Amino acid sequence: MKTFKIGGVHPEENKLSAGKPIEVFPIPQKVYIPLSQSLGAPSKPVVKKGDVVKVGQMIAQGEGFISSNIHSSVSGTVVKVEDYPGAGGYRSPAIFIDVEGDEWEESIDRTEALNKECALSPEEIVGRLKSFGIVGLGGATFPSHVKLMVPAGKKPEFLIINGVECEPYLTSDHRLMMEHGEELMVGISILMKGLGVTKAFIGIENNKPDAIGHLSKLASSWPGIEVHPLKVKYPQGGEKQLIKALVNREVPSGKLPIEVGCVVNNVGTAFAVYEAVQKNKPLFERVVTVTGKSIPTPGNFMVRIGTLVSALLVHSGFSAEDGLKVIGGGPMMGKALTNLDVPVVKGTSGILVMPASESKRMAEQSCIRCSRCTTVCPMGLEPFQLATESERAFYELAEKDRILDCIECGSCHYTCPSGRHLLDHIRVGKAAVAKLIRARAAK
Amino acid sequence: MSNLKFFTNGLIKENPTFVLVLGTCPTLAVTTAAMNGLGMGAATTFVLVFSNVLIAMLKNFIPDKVRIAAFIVVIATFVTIVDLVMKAFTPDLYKTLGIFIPLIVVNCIILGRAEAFAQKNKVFPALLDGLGMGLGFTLAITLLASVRELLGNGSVFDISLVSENAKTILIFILPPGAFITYGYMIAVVNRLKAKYNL
Amino acid sequence: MNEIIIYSMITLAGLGIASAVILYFVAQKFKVIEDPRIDIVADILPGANCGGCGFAGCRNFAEAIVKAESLEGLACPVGGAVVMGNVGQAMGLTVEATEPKIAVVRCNGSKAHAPAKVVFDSASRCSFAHSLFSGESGCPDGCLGLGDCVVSCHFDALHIDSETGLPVVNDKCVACGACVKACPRGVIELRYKGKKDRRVFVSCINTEKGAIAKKNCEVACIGCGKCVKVCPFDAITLANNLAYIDFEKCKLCRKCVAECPTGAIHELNFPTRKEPVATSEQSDTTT
Amino acid sequence: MGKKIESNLKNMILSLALISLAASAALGMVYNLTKGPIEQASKAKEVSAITEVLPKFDNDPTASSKTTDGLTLYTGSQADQPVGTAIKTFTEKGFSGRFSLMVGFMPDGTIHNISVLDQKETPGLGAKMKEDKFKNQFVGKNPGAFKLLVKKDGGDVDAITAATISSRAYCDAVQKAYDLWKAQLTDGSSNTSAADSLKGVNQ
Amino acid sequence: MEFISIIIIALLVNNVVLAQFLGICPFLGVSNKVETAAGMGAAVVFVMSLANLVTFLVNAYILIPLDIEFMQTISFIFVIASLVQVVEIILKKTAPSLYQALGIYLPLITTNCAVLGIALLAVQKDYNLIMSVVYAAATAVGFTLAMVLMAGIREHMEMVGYPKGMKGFPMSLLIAGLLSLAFMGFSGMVK
Amino acid sequence: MNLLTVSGSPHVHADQSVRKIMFGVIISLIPAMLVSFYFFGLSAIILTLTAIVSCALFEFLIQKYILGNEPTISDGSAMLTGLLLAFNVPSNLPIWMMVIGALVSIGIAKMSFGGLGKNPFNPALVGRVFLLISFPVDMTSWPLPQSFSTSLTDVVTGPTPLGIVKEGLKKGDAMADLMQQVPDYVNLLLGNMGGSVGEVSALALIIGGLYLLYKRIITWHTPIAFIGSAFVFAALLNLANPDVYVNPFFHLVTGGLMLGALYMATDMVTSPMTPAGMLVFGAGCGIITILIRVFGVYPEGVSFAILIMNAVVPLLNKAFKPRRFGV
Repeated sequence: MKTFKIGGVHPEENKLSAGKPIEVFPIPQKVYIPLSQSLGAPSKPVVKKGDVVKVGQMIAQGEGFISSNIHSSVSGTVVKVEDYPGAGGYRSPAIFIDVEGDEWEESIDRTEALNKECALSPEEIVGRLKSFGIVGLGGATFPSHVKLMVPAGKKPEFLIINGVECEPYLTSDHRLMMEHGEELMVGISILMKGLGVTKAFIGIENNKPDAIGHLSKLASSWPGIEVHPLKVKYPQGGEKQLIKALVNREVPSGKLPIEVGCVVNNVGTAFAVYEAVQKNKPLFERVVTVTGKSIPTPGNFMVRIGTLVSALLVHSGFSAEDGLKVIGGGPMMGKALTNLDVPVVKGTSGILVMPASESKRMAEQSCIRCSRCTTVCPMGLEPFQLATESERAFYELAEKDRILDCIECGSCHYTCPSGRHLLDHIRVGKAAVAKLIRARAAK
Repeated sequence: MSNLKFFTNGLIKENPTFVLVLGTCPTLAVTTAAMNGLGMGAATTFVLVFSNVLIAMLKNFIPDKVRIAAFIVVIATFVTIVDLVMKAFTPDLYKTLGIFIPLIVVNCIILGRAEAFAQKNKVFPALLDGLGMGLGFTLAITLLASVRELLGNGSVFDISLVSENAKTILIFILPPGAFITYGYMIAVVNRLKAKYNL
Repeated sequence: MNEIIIYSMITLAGLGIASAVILYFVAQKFKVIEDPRIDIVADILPGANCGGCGFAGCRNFAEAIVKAESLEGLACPVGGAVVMGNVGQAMGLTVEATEPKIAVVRCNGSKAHAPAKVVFDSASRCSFAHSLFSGESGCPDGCLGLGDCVVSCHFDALHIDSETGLPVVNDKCVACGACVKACPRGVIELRYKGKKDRRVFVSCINTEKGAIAKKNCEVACIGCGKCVKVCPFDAITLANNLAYIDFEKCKLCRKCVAECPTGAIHELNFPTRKEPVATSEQSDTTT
Repeated sequence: MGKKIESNLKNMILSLALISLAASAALGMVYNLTKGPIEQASKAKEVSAITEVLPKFDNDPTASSKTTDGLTLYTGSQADQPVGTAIKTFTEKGFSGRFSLMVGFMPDGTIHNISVLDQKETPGLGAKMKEDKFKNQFVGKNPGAFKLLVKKDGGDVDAITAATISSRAYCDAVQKAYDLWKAQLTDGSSNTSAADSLKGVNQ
Repeated sequence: MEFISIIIIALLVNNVVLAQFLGICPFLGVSNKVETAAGMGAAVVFVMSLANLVTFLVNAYILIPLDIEFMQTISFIFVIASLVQVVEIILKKTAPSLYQALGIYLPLITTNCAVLGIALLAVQKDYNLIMSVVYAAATAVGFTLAMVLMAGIREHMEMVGYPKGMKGFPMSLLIAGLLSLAFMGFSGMVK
Repeated sequence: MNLLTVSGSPHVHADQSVRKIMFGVIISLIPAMLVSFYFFGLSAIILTLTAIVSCALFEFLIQKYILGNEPTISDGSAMLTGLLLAFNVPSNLPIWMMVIGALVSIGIAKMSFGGLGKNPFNPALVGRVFLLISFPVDMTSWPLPQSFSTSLTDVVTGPTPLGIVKEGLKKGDAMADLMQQVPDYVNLLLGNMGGSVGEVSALALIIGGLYLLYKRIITWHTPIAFIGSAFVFAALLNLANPDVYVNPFFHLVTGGLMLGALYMATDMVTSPMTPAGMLVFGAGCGIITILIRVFGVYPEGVSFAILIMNAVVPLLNKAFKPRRFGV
């Protein structure tokens, strides 16, 4: 079975909500829509206090090249545009909307009917993705239209669709593949058209045999689309690892996937592309897994952007207790929340609640040089070395040891028998090295 | 600096063996027995004192560019004298110390003192400095040698302190023991120095 | 004089003359022009070439000294402090006398003033915590208390007070600025040491609106501006909801200290005055 | 500090040459002075070693020494009667390489005594060869009958514990001395039969 | 065969630093980085071989014929010191890159007692010219080997950190001691 | 108030700890331990206990009173060192020597460098070689095995099979005669021969080694390279002259080769970080072992070989980096 070659770990899968169909989450009373939801510059608000907005109406515009539009997820009145704390507790500008009813933009096709035919030209597809605020839904929230605009001199050969969902606990992509397989195929074909490629590979880990079976059946009627089961191994969802697993090419250090002729998109993104292109629906809701061993009823929900995490948790029967860790995303790469009143954004794939017993870190001991971190590092780095180098501020050495290649998958920390906070140190080092390089470039 | 200070400087504050860590080769090589340490120390002290004095006397007659060469000649002369004298009158000790007698020439302590002290000072301070440094060196290596001899051979100055059949820890009079003992002694001296603020 | 003496004299003198001549001519022929200061410094150094300094020889060490900007970390074990002093003189590397400064911690968000709202369970580095979240107290600007400044200090002049969770500067501080660079939040500032170590400063750098700042920390500067009005020397400015006292203008009159409603302005090492002031325990005590 | 003379070629050569001359003159003198004592010291050492391994003698054995293959043979006599032969022998097979012994033979080939001249064997192990406990097993033995091999190798010598190599080397050195002693009998006089008879014992 | 035995003894069995205690100063002083240690080692190989060549000639054609062998020490050190300086000056001018790589270690070599020590030992051992030079080269390679191993471990220790009390010389000496311990395994390898 | 916990990712951890690794190794040594208790009796038990207790005690004392750290003896590493040290000495070694060995292992080879994970040389081997050089007599008189004996005094000592062969060859005995004097291969495998406490039974050690491999505490690289290179080198010598160089299989099952290859050379702290480095490391160990066994003065070279290669590890780590992705 295919997989990537260097490193990798296999954490307990804990897919508690795998069997739970996607439920439409009730529309909240108020939403807080942050202006910075994708990689790149924050978007600029185009509504002001007192404006009445409809579902799907653009409320903020992306200005830079790597930036995207933001649309209202509800209908109602804009209360204000002000700073609101995000996951880390830092405040950033957000649009506050009081909800009144559920009135959608007329242009949006709200029928269930599957629309297979796409008459748009590749340029039009790119334009549509840009104006409808489609971003990568795998977590990195890279604006999708940018991915389709291949730089001059590069030629895309393969579209890679990421259905790996290698993070433990998360099941949103899995459910999406099960319930919206046909839309997914259309979305993929649109992306292929936008890119001008004839081959698309869907990579799905072997722990989702139902999804593999379902999509394989569908794909047989779509020329050029192939489904590949992959061995269960974290971090297979990392784009470099996925490309390696599916087409056996290695993205060179410091380069993008297009360097080896690949463009990677998440299944969630492909679904959003379908909705944007075929149904005129901007990205204002997404599937979010609410899960964790402390949650009585884990599930998958279609949630409007801007809904508060606390609302999701309450809906799932959550009760607060000391030492809990609430994570936006999966346990390997997700971000711990400092505050439960943070809104769901485009990049929120799941909300995971972990009890202290599961997430409390063990006491740090000295490194015993067991080389496990080196063995599991999917980028072939030496995390123990990088961590020491950044701990002791040997940043030039860390740069030479390619600290910037780290994809922060956390496999090193996960596997370290001494419980060393390797990734934490490496992150510090990465920031310092990046600063060093910028300073050098400025000279 | 008073004259006394010139003398005590080498004993403790700038002890060549434990603080400056100079002249390590003989320090490690000949310290298998306390007697050897004493002999080596005496030979070194002799050379140190006389070369310091002579260089302090000659300092103005030596052009800078050849001063190192000149110092080496002076030092080598005294070393050869020691070498010959020991060969004649203490042949057994001479045999044990072996190559390290002629190698006093390249002992950093001597050239170092010549450069750092003798060529900048008058004869008497140079004498005291040489004496202090030499004694500091002698004491230190004798101490090191005593420890090694005691642990490795059960004796100090060839006076057996343990019974005939007692087993001693041979490694201390072999090369690894030299390095290890010397290393720990410096660590201890550092600690004491820090504690008593010397 | 027997022949042994004659032979040895001839041999050694011959060797001496030969090597002197060879050296002289080789040196002339292969002369390389270098920074003349290297020679000067090399002359001061003992020339024992023992390698004790960590360099390959005295000349190499001299080159390092000439290249280096300060003598920090460079020491000659043979020559000791005297030689290094002379080297310093020759290089002109003496520190100019200026008004002495000291590191000042501009945050008073102790565990009591700014209680923790979350628990941090990760590598204890401020730089990392700063990039991860706003801190246990929720104040996005305040001290994180994980001691990056302490690690950066070579002079043992800083430690974290276990009670307040804030760094404390002692008089070993030489105002080198390492901690200022190390603090990811810019909490530490170099300010005039002041007469008799007396200093007045705003012990807060939070720029959030008053109400928000106050929610996280009861001694935050809320940007009310009362101090600006009361200051007779125009030493205080207000920007981004935050007051700042210019230490070059401040005359240490302490009017602002009395005026501040949250106790964000600190005075240090003044005699106690008659009426109690609203300052609580001080994080920056100079002992 | 007084005035220093300049570093020009003339001064450089002059001062170096002068210092060299003075130094070498001093050295030559010291050499001449110590030459005698050095020779005496080494001779004294040799004589004392010979004295140790031979019965009382009154001649100067160093005067009539013979050196073959690095082995030196000294004959001691009391009132012109030979009392024994001392042989300075060596081996390269020591743990730390070469060491040398002085072996004293009685006129009948019996070992009278052995002394260790200089050795660098491991202290506490090989260096124990100097001790009586080891040496005494050779005293009074005739190598013609006493097999100069350690017991491990099928000989008669009890090796020093954990220092078989040194013990073997010691035997090797003594054997060499014995071989020389025998050879000296053979070509020294017409007494070939004595050597033959000894050979017989040896087999 | 004799050469192989000389080489193995000089390189491993009687390692100049770890068993004979020659050249300890640079061994402790310049072994903090592997690259530096290797550079120093290369310079020592070069100078030591050259020095043994020259001192052999001085000894065989001047000192022995004149019967003034007691002058060995003084004339050898003289020759070595001048040699090192000449080599240094010439290298600096003619091959600056090589000088950068090796030359900076040259001044240290004058007082590297291994150079003088090996020259004297070669005379004591009655080696002929070629054997003497081979012996010097092998010894110097042994010196380099010990230096590079030492430097590798010291770099490692600097990276992982170690107790304050062992900082500096104690740590270096301890590492040297354990290296010497390990090298005792080679003892008696060649007779 | 319910405080949330915040940390950087990842938020889960594999079920791994230093302690698990250390005790895993200790468990894997149990078969060899039982064999040694059977053959060497009560003295082996006492010696092993002494070593373990004194190593743990020294570690505790040094951490508490000299370094001023929080003692970490519960991680089991000191006990493992003690166990391995005991395995590397003859069972009749005087107890006080064992204590000195423990002090050297822990005090010099481990704590002087800062403790667990920092020591460049394997502590148990440093202790062992220190003892071997210091007390060559006691360290080289091996009791001959007998079925479980409680006697502490009248043990019969004799040479190890390696010693028999080495001495015999020196003496000039024929190889065939010598092979008569050593136990047959079945007994060699079982460990019915003279030797250090834990090294005799190749079979028990291999069983433990397989457990370690199964538990993924060690990888195959070092042991295979070690054993393989020793075998190949010995075989080449044997092919060149079977009268002088013993059968390569003999080398594998005698002495401390198995113990060294499976337990000492695989010590994580003192071995390379990458598979390529481990292969070179293991090969170096194997070749030096045979070199010392065949040409050196010591009949056994495993300890020295590993210590020498320990010294090379930092250089190997510099030379052999893991295979980088995308380079």
